[in-house]
Amino acid sequence: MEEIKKKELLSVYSGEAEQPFEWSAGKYVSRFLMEMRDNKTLVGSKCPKCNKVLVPPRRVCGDCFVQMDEIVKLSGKGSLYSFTVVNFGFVDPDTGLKRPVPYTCAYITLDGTNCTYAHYLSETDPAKISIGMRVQPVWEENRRGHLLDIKHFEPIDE
Amino acid sequence: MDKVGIVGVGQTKYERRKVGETFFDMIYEVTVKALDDAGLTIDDIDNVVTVSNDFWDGRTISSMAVQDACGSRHKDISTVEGDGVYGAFYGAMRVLSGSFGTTLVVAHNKCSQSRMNQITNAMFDPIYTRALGLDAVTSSAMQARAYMDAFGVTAEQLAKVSVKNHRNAKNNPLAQIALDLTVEDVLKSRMLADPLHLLDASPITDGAAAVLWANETAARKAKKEPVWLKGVGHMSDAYHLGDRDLARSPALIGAAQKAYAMAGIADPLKQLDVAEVSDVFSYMELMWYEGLGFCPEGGGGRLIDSGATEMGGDLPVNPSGGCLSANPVLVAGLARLIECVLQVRGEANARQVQGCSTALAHGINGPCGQSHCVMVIGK
Amino acid sequence: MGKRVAIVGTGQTKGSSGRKDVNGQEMINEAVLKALTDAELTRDDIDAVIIGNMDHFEGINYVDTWSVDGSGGYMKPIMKVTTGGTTGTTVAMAAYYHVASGMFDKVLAIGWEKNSESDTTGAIITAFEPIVDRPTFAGAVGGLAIMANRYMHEFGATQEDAAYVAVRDRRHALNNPNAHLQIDITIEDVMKSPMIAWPIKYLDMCPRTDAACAVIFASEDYAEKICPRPAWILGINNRHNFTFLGDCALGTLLSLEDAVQALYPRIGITEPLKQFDVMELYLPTSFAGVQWIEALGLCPKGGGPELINSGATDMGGECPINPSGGVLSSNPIGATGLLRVAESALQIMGRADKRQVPDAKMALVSGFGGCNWSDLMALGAKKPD
Amino acid sequence: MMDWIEQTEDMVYKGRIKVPYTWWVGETSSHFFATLRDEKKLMGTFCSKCDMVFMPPRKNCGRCFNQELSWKEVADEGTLLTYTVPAYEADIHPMKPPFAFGIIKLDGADTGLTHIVTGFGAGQLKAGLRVKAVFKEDRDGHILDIRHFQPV
Repeated sequence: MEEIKKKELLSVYSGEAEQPFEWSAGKYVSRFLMEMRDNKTLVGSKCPKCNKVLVPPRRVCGDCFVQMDEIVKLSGKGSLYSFTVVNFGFVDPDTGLKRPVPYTCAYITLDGTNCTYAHYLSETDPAKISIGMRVQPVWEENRRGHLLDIKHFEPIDE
Repeated sequence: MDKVGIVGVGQTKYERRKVGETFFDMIYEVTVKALDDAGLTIDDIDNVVTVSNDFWDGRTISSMAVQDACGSRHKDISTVEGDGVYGAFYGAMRVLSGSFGTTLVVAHNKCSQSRMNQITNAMFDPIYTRALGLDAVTSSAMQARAYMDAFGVTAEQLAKVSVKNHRNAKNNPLAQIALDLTVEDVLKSRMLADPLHLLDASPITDGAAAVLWANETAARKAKKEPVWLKGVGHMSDAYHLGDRDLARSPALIGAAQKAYAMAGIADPLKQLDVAEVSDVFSYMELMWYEGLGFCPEGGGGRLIDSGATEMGGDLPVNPSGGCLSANPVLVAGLARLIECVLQVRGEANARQVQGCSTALAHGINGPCGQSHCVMVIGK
Repeated sequence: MGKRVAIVGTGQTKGSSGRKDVNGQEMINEAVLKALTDAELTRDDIDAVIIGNMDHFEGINYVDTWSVDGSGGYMKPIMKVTTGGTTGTTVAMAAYYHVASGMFDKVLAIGWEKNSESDTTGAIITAFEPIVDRPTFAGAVGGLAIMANRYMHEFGATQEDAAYVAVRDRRHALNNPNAHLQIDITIEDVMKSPMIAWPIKYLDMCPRTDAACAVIFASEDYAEKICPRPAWILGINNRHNFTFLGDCALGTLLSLEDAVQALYPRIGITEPLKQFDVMELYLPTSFAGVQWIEALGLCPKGGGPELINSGATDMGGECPINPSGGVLSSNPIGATGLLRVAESALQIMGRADKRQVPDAKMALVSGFGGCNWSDLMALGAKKPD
Repeated sequence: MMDWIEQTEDMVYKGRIKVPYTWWVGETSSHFFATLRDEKKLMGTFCSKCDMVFMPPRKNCGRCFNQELSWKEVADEGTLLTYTVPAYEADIHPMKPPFAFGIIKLDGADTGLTHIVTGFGAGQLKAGLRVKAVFKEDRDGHILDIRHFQPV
């Protein structure tokens, strides 16, 4: 290329552009959200073949490739499987705004299930969190059928 | 080339809004249907190709939504982001490589969940074009205008495609929009972007589809006769609309030439029994007639006038009703291919083209049919 | 049966935190030109183009059609494949199958990303289920931190063990002119760097990189005519096992164990540490560098720290890992897996210059991404039987 | 066994993808936009091997991979190749109707530039119409520094 007169480098910015979506939850996740909203209860789906209970409930057991017909109610209590305390800032793609930090992302093995389930944990000091500790959900007063109908999980003495 | 054939197919009903179903639910449905159709189980499947698009799904690894639903837990798997015919081609290549005896190809989309204008606006480059606000409808309308101007094709001739395909859809229980229309109905329907009316355009559709490829050995285990891959080709034109001669489709000519050479087809109008082409807008079907060599350049309008592409004509095009009757983007290509399979098998019921032994499926990617894939299958 | 396939040319752009001087298509073109030059081929020689990236990092739909000016796809067959972090290896695998099927003889595989164009973590979150996974998920950093924490808990590995990998890969990168990060650091530097997501510190994590990579695959009919010592593809396999984040047991990388079991027996691998001369692994964190080598069978479960600290995976060790500097030194996500393929091919071809592992005859590539998914590709100097 | 399905609502989650993008246009396009902004001139690039002037400009020729393209100014006036008038409103449109999208072959260029056309009378739009760029007063180096094209 011949000499370029202007060495400044320009860009195009997307501004406030966003793409809205209306994602269907499907019957299984709808039931999950309804039970949270109406009954402050967590549910999973049970595989008729391997008997595993998975959260969130879904139509097919990935291991067995069979339909899971049964919805199982859980106590909501569980044990901390792993966690991280998030300190770095990033854009939450659902709002376009920075998600508040620090927060603790906890993977919890809910009693009666064979997988882990991710949510917030109230404690944000890693020194006060230990893998295996018992936790339970803290429910919002006004629930709308959303994952965050559970404010967060909190440690319990058991 | 070794032989690879389709031994199983499955489709959901195509609908405006499947509000109670997720991608996961739809893919499970079509996977089970394709396996049942083939008389095989998930254990007979060696590997999987999924087809989806991150923009339409609102998910940047759109395939993640369906991995468990297509039974891929302990299998090799990959994802094509593009029309289903491309995905099917990749699935066939994976068999031809000798690595696998069977490939399951699945595709899903729920176009009802997003805004078509925004999703298709994002196919235009953000530097020079996106801010202008083009989408699939307006860009295609410019192509339709260029095509009509170049060859004197009329709005009535475009409308005839819509009349034919919506009528064909009446014989397809899975189609979304089946209508008895007149040319006048199409011309009187609401103008979207001149010269395209509402009835020149395909609808917003939710749906999923699956096809199952097998090599000769694996196919023996299936309960149905395979429909073999005879020829395939794909090719892309330039990107910027202004770089292209929008009235012509050289990339389709190139793709078809390759597919025809493999399949031994010299006279497609005579040698093909059915063609399922991507009629996302009515004019496209006429342009693709030309690119596919069904008629000379500029002859698309005269070909539809002749009735040759109607049911009962020399080469029925889109007996399924085509994209104009249901357009789950990307899935549409698999729907085209599946209709070809059903026609070759003689399982197309009320829309069966008698004596069908060779059929052509076609899909497009990018704005205004920038990239084309042509696949010929047969007995 | 299928054709045998080899890599005959590679090209990569230098990794950068922001390539403001080129747009995406132009950056892709840089890598493609380098690959063509490397193979002494022209655009006309290419039979098909395969490209991949992660759509929401650059906000471009239908990247295959958008990129033809740069990719060389004008009036050629083009196809897009994409699977998240594994995209680069997915592109390589698609190129392999394009050639092995007998449908194409010379295929160009392209991976690219301009991570500087968006908020990487924000975009990564959109990869996950929108209703139950996205609200609490903290992107790749968060997910990998969860895995690291569980691994330390189960096997007693320490942050210092992980820091060894952070230092190793950065030191290796000093020999790679294309690496994004060129930093000579110590374990102490890593331990003192800011905690971004417990237990992952700033220097434990890969950077965000702008770069493109192109690799040319050729059939056995052409490979040796194009390249005197092509890198043959010995075997490939992958596992994209899960849909929901909470399903993967996080103390190990199940998908990698599964892929290993499918690949090794097919290509006669019983002692990977001995049989492979070099590895280019998709290790996005230092912790992964300790944990995942166990899944690869280089050591027993829990033996990662001992193997790492023995120096066996350093340059000059028994099986050097990431002579290029790895993902910890450059992470243009859609290109990252393909860079592993390209770097391994350079090792086999004997063209890796200062980072060459002497007489490398067998190399292993891994890819990572999605919902803890894994890809594997083995390359060798000897034409497969 | 599946009674629970009957009693379950079809819930829909209304969300979005809102991630900010900054697309660096690169040296070549920066020159185009800076010249457009500062001098109201439209610069294409010329491939001597293909004997083509590309508009919009590009760094390399996509057809022959020639890397040595040269700058060539093209006119701000040209011929309309094709067009459409959208009959619907959409968030993505830069203005309210009526307006047209058009592909314009600027004098001196061999490829068409896609842009907006306004200021036309009923029945005036047709292929071959001569149109001219209307520039914005406050230009900031963006494709919409050309406000639109209008009939000459």
